[in-house]
Amino acid sequence: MSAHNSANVEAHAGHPHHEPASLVVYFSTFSALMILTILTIWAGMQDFGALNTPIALGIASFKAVLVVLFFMHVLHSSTLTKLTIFASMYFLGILMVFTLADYLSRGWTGQ
Amino acid sequence: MMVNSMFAEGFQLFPHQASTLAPSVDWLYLFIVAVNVAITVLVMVLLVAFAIIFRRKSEDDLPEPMHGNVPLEIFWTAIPTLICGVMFLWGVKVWSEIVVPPRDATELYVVGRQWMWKIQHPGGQREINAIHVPVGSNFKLIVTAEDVIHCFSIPDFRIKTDAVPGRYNQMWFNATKPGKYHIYCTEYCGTEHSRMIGWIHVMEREDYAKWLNEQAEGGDGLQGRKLFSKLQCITCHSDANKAPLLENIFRKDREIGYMDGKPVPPGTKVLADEAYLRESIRNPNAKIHRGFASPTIMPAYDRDLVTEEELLQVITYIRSLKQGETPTRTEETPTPQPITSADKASSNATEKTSGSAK
Amino acid sequence: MSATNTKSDTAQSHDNHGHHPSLAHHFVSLEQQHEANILGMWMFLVTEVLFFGGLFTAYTVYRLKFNTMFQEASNQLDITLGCLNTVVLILSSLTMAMAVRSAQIGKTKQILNYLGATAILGLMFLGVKYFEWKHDFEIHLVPKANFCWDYAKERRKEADHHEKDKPFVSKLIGKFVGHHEEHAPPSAAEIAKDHKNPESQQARIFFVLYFAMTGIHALHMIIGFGLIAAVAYWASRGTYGPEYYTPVEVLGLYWHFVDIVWIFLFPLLYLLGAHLGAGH
Amino acid sequence: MSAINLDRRVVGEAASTHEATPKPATNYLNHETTIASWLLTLDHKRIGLLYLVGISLMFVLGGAFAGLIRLELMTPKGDLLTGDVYNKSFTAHGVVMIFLFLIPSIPAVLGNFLLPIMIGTKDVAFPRLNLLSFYVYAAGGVFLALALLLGGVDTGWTFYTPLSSTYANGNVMVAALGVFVIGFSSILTGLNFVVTIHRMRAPGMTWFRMPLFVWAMYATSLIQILGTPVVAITIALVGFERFLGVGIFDPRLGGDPILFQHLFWFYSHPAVYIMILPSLGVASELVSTFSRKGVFGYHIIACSSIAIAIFGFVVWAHHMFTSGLSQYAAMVFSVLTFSVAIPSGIKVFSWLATMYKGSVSLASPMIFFFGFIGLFTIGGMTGLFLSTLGTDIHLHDTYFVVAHFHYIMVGGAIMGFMGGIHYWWPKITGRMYNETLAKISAALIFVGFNFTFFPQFFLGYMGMPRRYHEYPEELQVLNVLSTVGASVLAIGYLTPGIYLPFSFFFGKKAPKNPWGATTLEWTECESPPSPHNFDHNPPVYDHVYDYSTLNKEAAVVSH
Repeated sequence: MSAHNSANVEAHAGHPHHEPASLVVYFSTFSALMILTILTIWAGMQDFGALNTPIALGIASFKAVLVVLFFMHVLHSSTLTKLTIFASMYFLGILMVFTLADYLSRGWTGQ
Repeated sequence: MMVNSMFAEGFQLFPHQASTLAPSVDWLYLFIVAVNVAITVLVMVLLVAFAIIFRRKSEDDLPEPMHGNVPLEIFWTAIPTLICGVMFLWGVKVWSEIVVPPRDATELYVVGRQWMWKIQHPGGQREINAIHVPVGSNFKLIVTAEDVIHCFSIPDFRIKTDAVPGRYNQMWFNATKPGKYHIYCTEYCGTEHSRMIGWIHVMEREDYAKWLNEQAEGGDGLQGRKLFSKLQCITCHSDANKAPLLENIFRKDREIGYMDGKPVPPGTKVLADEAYLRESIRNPNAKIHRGFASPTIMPAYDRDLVTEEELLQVITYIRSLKQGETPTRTEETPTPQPITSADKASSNATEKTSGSAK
Repeated sequence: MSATNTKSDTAQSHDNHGHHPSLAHHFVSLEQQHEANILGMWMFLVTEVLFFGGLFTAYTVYRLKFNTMFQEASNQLDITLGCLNTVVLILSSLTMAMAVRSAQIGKTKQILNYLGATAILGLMFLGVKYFEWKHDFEIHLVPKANFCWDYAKERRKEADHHEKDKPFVSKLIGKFVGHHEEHAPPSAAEIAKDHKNPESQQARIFFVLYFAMTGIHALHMIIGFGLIAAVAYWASRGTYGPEYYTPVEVLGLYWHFVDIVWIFLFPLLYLLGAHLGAGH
Repeated sequence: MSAINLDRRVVGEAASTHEATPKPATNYLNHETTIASWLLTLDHKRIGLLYLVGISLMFVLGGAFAGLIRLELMTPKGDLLTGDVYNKSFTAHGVVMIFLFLIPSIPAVLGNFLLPIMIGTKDVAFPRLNLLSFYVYAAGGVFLALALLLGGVDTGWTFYTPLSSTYANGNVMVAALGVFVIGFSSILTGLNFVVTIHRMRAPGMTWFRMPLFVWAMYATSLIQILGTPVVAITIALVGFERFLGVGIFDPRLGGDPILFQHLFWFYSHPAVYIMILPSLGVASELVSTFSRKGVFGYHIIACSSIAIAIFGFVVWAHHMFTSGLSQYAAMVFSVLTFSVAIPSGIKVFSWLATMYKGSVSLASPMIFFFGFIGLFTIGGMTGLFLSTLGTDIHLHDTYFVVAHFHYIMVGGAIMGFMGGIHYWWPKITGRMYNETLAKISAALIFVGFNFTFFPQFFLGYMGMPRRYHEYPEELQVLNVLSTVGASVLAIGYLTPGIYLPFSFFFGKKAPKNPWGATTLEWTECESPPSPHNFDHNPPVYDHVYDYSTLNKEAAVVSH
């Protein structure tokens, strides 16, 4: 750990970033992504009614998490990186949830 | 000339209180003013006092450091929170008076367009940039726009709502003082935004009755009835096997069979209000009454076929339709066809039916 | 309140990193430079999330309003090609991850190979996209230019009927090289009439969002090619090794992000109406 | 707790040597003098100055449009400008002032100059990006200038659809492109600052040892990163709709104009905090230095900046209370809007408590601080009328709103900016300016501002709508008062434009630490700083605002 950089202790947490991930990780991630792609297409062909979109988005999110954790090395990244990702999701959530809060409760007028 | 008009008779610092809502809003306003003045004065007095009392007396002054005082900080967090809470609750109370119209209110339609307000009374009287109402009656305004977003505002009544194209917003008032009051457009709407103004005339009841008599021509209901035939609504909506009858349906729950072309579970109901009727005319497939096929044979009546004003007239007519009042279909009315604007221009054209998909 | 001595934090002696040629003057160490660059990229990706987030919000709002038509409009898209592109892009993510790994373990030559593979896969993706868009244009699904919902639906039905019994491979090949039967394009009057149809309007909003989202996604890939070229140039000059490979990793983060966007676009745009079946 | 316990603990090897350091012969201003060395500089300090020139020009331009507007409103009839020219004027005023002046003002000028120094590093994390952000800003400015030269834009700075996408008759596309481009400049600045603060702090500079200005910049940068992309894509969609005629927001084509408002205000409400938060940070620095006392409740002030940034993202729909917003959503947004008031109030009270039993100097930056407190308090308090549902309906889109946000964004933000410029001017230029003129300027701004905008609260409650070119006669008295006030305000704003440049060439040489401040730019840097700020690791103390062992000889200007 670099001493003249001690303000950034939290970022390093003593973990060396030079360590490359093993090939097994990459290829199993890739395989999982392929399987999930097939799964999502199969699920898309079925009609689960109201669950169609949650299932599709659930699989997509899972795929995204795999890419983020393994291809983008976030599994071994600093807390700060994880926090950054969380913050982006959080504020995207605010944008969507609060906008929809208006649209979905439009009809409930008190008249 | 400028100096003359500067102190014109109209000079005032507070708007008229001309509706039943105005005092409620004003009391809330004065409460917030009082809180504002108290806190602002407190801050200013402390600022000036501290600047004088604790001014630097010598270059060597070194005040004792001070890093915080928990009780004090809790105090000045809690008190404003409390005050804000009171404002919020009081605000919601006043606001619910503003946004929920009484049930017995007479309904006026307001359509904004660049750059004028068009008003329709239930008796068919129409006005532009002016509204005549009697003192002491509840009026509900149903507000929409033809082109861009406008905002209908009567400051002396303390009410305001945006006129959004494609959507009906509403507001209400009960005028308390005879006189004339400003109508403004408060949402910027283009070049002549500041000329999109008018007057609301609050009249004594007998004056109003007189005015109504003078203005009555073809009422909206009558115009709507004419359109009902002209647009061929009558062809199907007079026969319960072809299409639902429209008698006594307004403000009633309607059971729906299809929504956007998809079947919905039995028992699904929607309220047949203005928005529903409007949607059913503009986009008939949006909601299909239970027992009828989807997609429907009814054509979509777009703006080129029915203007916003005509649409309101049709809706007024449908609202007024009572049991057994549907006119009978006349023999010469042709069978329904999707109408194009070209058809409309050359009235009774007989073109090929191209929209068989309907 | 915190009158603790701070010496323990800082009084250690300087690290003895030599001055690496890739170390900028204002950084103290390569480590600090690496961390700063990686964080910078992540911060940029945050802005990208919210940039696409605006589009996704618009999509969600209209999807809720026009659910049925969105499904039907989605059903006009070609799932086979969408799926092909998904596979291609995920594969390119794998090669990109391998490129970063090669840099980490100091195999310069492999970096170039993997970057090249990534670029080729990326080009394949855009090639497929090109054929899709071309087809959309031919069947009048491009908003403004020539949008005609009724016409597009008819063409789709015909095509499904026509290709029903063909084997998959010839279907697939047909998507790229297949000729289309000459069809009278819709007349101006037909298009004008179609545009007044609420169904057509709703479907068109789907296609506006489809072209906006896939278009901006494609733009990101094109920018990505530029970045790949730059990194490949430096890699060929032997700049990167286990000590210093920050730009490769930064590029990797960008490319994976573009991949993730597609992972969401695929089900939201292509699979939305898949359950309606072909020829619906 | 007493002062004795708080003696400075000096860390790092430089502690004992810094008073003996000879004044360096070169500084960042004179070590290179070619034009290219300025235009292509990677030095954060020089980039800050480039921005200072840019935003000053834009301020004059935006101010000229404000002058036109106020002149037109002297009389109820539209006798000076046509309706169209008037609309284009207030659009230009809004767009220039917000996107080209206020948003970059403190972050890009003072932030760029000071942030790296305050946390003890040589530069921002990405100097090239920093320069790029300036040129992106300039490019955006060129597009907006082009839009004006081609005949102007008449949508208002809010670009509401379907007016902007279908009906407006100006160069909406060019202006929208300008706003889109400037957005990226803002994003790049914010990104640079966040990374710099996270990764570049000097040894020992922990989060709670950073000056409050840095905290404010951090909060501001978060908003720039999180909000700006949303408005960028929204403006792009308006562009698609206008350029291609496809329906996204236009109800005639099946779209929803309210969706635009949601997306637009998701950024544009937090954008207000981009403008005011840096001023709050400057205010904390001023009150501490000129009371010679640590800021009362340092931790709470630091956290309240972050709180304002986060709460700022969940209040946007209070701009839409009359649009037909769902009634339940309206209540939620109303209560959340109040939540922003609390941290703002805490800041004001804490500043007052800092002055309490302090040693208050009445030097000119402090006079600006007093003005800032006055205007910010009035501006903040009048916000309560607009978060309260019952009164907002009546006040929405009237001059009350105009007055309220000018108190915050012009009164508060520019007073803070002026205070900051006067405070750091000796550091930036190495010269002292004329104190008396500075105080007169502060007084003129304060008085002129209140004369301009206070009458507008009355106009607003009377119902006078915003963006009106003509108005009823009974409203003339208040409008004339406002215009007269505006002329005083203009003189107040222009005075520093004379004596500050004058001092740059002819002013007295500034000492290293003329105000007796404790942050690194004063204690460890010469005036003006050397090209790389520090030639050693700067020492970091337990308490950033610790005046107990301050070198008293350095304090030559007191009041």
